[in-house]
Amino acid sequence: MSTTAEQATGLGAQELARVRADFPILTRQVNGKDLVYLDWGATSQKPECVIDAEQDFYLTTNAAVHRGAHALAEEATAAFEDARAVVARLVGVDDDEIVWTSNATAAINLVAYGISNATAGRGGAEAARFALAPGDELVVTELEHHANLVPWQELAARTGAVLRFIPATDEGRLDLSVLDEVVTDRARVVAVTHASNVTGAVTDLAPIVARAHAVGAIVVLDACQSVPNMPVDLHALDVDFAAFSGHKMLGPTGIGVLYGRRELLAALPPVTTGGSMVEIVTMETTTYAAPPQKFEAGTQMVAQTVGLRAAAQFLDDLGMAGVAEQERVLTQQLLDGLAAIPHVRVLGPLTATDRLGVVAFEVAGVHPHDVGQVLDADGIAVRVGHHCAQPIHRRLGVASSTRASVGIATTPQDIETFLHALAGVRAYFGVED
Amino acid sequence: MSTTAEQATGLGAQELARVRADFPILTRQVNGKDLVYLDWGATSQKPECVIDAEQDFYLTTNAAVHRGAHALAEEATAAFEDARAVVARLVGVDDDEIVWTSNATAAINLVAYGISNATAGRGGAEAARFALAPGDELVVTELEHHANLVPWQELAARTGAVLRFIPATDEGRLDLSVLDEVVTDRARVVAVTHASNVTGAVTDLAPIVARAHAVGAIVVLDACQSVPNMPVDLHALDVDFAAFSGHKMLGPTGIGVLYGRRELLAALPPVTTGGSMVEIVTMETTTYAAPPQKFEAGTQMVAQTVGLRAAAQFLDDLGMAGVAEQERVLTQQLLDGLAAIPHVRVLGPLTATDRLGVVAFEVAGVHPHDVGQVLDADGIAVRVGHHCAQPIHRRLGVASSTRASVGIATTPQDIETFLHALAGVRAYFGVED
Amino acid sequence: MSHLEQLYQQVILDHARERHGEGLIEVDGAAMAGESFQVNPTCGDEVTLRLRLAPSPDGGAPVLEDLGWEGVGCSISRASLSILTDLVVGKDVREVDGLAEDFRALMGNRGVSLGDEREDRLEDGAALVGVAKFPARIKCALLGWMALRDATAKALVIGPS
Amino acid sequence: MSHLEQLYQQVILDHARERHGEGLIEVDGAAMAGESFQVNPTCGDEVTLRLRLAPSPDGGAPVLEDLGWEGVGCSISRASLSILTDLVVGKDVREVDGLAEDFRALMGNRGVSLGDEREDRLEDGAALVGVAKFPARIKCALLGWMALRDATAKALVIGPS
Ligand SMILES: Cc1ncc(COP(=O)(O)O)c(C=O)c1O
Ligand SMILES: Cc1ncc(COP(=O)(O)O)c(C=O)c1O
Ligand code: FES
Ligand code: FES
Repeated sequence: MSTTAEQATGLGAQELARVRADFPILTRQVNGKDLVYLDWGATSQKPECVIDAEQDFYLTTNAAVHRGAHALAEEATAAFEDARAVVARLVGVDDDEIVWTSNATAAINLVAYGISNATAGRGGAEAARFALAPGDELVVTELEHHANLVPWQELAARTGAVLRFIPATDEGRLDLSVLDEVVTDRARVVAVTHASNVTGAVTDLAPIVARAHAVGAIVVLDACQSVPNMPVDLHALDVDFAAFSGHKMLGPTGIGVLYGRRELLAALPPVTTGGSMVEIVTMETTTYAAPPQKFEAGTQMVAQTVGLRAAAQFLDDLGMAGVAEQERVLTQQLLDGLAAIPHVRVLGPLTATDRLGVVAFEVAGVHPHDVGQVLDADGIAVRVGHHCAQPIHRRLGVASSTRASVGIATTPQDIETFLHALAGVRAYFGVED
Repeated sequence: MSTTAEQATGLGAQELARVRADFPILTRQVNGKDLVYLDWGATSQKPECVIDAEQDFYLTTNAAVHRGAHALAEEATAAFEDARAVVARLVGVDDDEIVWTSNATAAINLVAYGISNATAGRGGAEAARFALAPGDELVVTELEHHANLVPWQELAARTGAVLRFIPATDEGRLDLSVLDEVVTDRARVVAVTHASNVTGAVTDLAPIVARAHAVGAIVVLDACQSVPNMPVDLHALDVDFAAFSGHKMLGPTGIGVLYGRRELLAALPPVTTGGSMVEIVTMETTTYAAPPQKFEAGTQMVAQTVGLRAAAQFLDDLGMAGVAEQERVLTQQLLDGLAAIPHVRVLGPLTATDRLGVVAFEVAGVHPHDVGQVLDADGIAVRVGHHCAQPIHRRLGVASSTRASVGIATTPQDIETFLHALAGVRAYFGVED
Repeated sequence: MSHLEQLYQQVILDHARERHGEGLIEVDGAAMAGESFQVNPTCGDEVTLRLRLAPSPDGGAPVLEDLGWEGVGCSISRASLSILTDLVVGKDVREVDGLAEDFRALMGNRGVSLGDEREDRLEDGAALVGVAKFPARIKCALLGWMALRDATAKALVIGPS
Repeated sequence: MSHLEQLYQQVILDHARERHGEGLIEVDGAAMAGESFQVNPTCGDEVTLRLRLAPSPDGGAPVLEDLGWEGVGCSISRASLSILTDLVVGKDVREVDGLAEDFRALMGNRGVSLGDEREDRLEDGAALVGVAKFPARIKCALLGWMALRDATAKALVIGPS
């Protein structure tokens, strides 16, 4: 356990080597080269403790939760609820404010469909606060991942609400100069990312949350990129809902998290319905359990909650402040290195302040997929394409990009290897200097 | 690999012993006794090959699928799509008719919300075939699990459609004598279980499917209990949609399957929206990919698909006809044994013909949870409660029941141990004979 | 005591068989009466509890004059209701609140005693100490107490007529 | 040949740089013309392809008189479009169909040759054989061919005026 002072200096070479050794996949060879994994922003690799936790669950405890009279079922239920508590603690909220979902996308859709159902009159009187009237406004931003954009487009289309957006600057940050203009008193939802998965920009949330609440809108935070890479205290941020994914924070695939302020979860109508989220079911009608169960229909991803618990504990043990500082240094190294390669343009801020280590860039004259393919031949894994964020790409004048993203086990050497390989890409394709 | 002739006689003691040895958890002790797991109907235990497949994926291949230019991403994508093919083959359908979901409940909800969205005008002209008008009818049955009942209640409430149901008989089967009366030409959906998770009754689907199609309704099959326990050929059954869960068929938690007839999946509007299911996204509007991707928003449960692939392969290697025969013999043993214990009443058919080995029963004068608790003290895991099927319990005159359910690794000895312990339960609570 | 006997102590089995307070009481329109319907979502079991308060003779907190209940449930939930009936009838609502708090504490204590003084106050209720070792059963034991709290609150809102 | 060189053969890199057929052609209202817009959903890249058919002089299948395309895409998709342009212009639609089928077969063949005869017919297109070893790139190579099929179908529906 690091003290805060130690954390502020990152992990240190020795601790980093120890952390890296926890990730078995990083010893893999790809195309005859050592794997250099710089695609953490798409999905993280898993430390052994996470893989083991899930495996142990299947080997010793597996059972349906919240249902059985038998010992396995009780142990499984305890593990399931303990996971909720550990994840809640990592992001500064209460246990019963955490709803398990299959990924962050599902978490955001849950809120959008909950509002939809409230608009259709479901959920009784308490749910009326969510009901939309035609002309009500849903605000998103030009930086959003499709996961925090398309569900709101669809909600608007279903309800007659109007979609508005906060534009991005040339630097790939939100242009908050127009905040008050875009977030009017017709705004009911402000859906905003905590950090862009393209430009890495960390959002200055305080003014947005203040404005949203001043006009009576709820704030839905996309915390997919922030939770794995920096300290996040959702209560302190004062957002109303937040979504993040297990697989990006060292956890298993197949699990995501929705945070909801307690009274909002209580008032929001259920979305997915079925077993384990009801009280009384007749052929005609059904009454629902309290949150979080109300939103967790059917058999849950129990083994994955146990894996995610181990991941959250792993991060908490390292200390998120230390993780953030560690990655900040690597991000600066990456930005400096890219700045030194001719004909490479970074999409997003050029310094690592208020910026995460997801670094997308354009190589003049070479398509991102071709860039990625050449890097892959050297064992370097980066992401290519629009990263599920077409609007910000369009805004920055490109259709797609190559993206290198750092994670908890990234080393300075990884970045050197990447920069070296990248420097040769244009020559490979015979693009003139 | 058994031949068909061998399959028809079940697995045989030696093969059963070999199969059982594949399940590490079954060597566990509970309360000082050997675990007797008779809760397969709630969730199955996992053979080692399933646990290993998922673990190997994390150790060697983990990456985001359908996105990367890099080797891990390509390998992960291949594994992900190969899993789809293996699961499709197990249930007799084509790869692109299989949609991954988080569980069966989510799969059924996907269809209900797809219809809802079509009714709200989403999905363009092709989707109009799903749109409901007030007075249109949704037909369910009194045997349904809440997962195949509540979503249709909610769909009715959202759209003004009317819910009707096929009642159950005293024996716990569907009363098909009223089929034509209940399924009228206003019927748009007939949602029916392939096998009840309370009475074990296997549904005689042919007349239901014929009637539904004759009146222009689609059939949504709940195949949760059938797929793990008997041969299922969804094309031959001619149903339109079907749902089942990975965790009940030896696979991981956190994964379910929706089957949809190709042209219906093409016409149904998307439900969960976000990344990886789009074509072109602007700030204003979005076009969607073809199925199955259209329904798989965000990062999928990739490791779980790999685990489920191993499970489906395991079942296919054993041969589902042999599995069914194996379990039929055990079910008859169970039914005979229960019939011999005074004051025990089985809910459901009393012979193992057209009946699965989920056997719910009432012990006169002892609450199911107390029954289960006493069995647990002997290491015997059964399920107690309403098993997420309150209506059929109410129909059969009880609020809840105790349920023993057999699976692929259940032995005749397991059943003897259970019957012996059950015989002592009433005496434990001092209930007079 | 075996694991199982810690749950099913004899006094609990007795209460589950010979239940006190079963059957709803009549409340005339004039009384401070309250009724609560509670469901245990895990099992679907239900209880309806109806009670009548009376103004305190000495101007203090109202007194729980009578209660009755009916429902479906396991031996633990029924024994708990039976024991609760014995405990609270005739006490004033402040005392009842204290007992409820003690009982909730007992259920949260993982099977460890709360000490003689508090357990003595709970009378037969102390025998439910073992329930706290069976997390799935804690809701069973608390179901009646939840109904009691809710019904009391309702009776107090209506107030004396 | 290294793994990577199997994908990026020199003739492909050349076509990606010196692209044939880039730029949409003009089609006058009277012609059998067709246009198709295709997106590769994996990457978001797009192509628009426009073509003009002419009735066969000898009464056989119509002839693909001219085509042009524009779009954004990787070297593989652009090279494939350039090669396609060379291959199909001047052939009748039945021949074009055969070539498209050959090309699709090549992409499904995991990098194995289709044999000299079929590959000779594909001319420079045979150099794309290595693409089939890179599953993520197969769609890149096929994008133009999908647009070609779609545009041809549209032109045939309209028919000669
Ligand atoms: C018949 C039936 N339908 C639906 C379900 C729901 O499956 P899941 O909880 O995996 O979504 C179950 C199992 O709980 C079941 O037995
Ligand atoms: C910023 C952001 N939001 C949302 C998502 C969607 O997460 P998931 O695909 O796990 O649902 C991602 C990752 O893909 C992301 O980076
Ligand atoms: S099992 Fe339902 S109240 Fe105890
Ligand atoms: S990467 Fe988009 S077409 Fe090749």
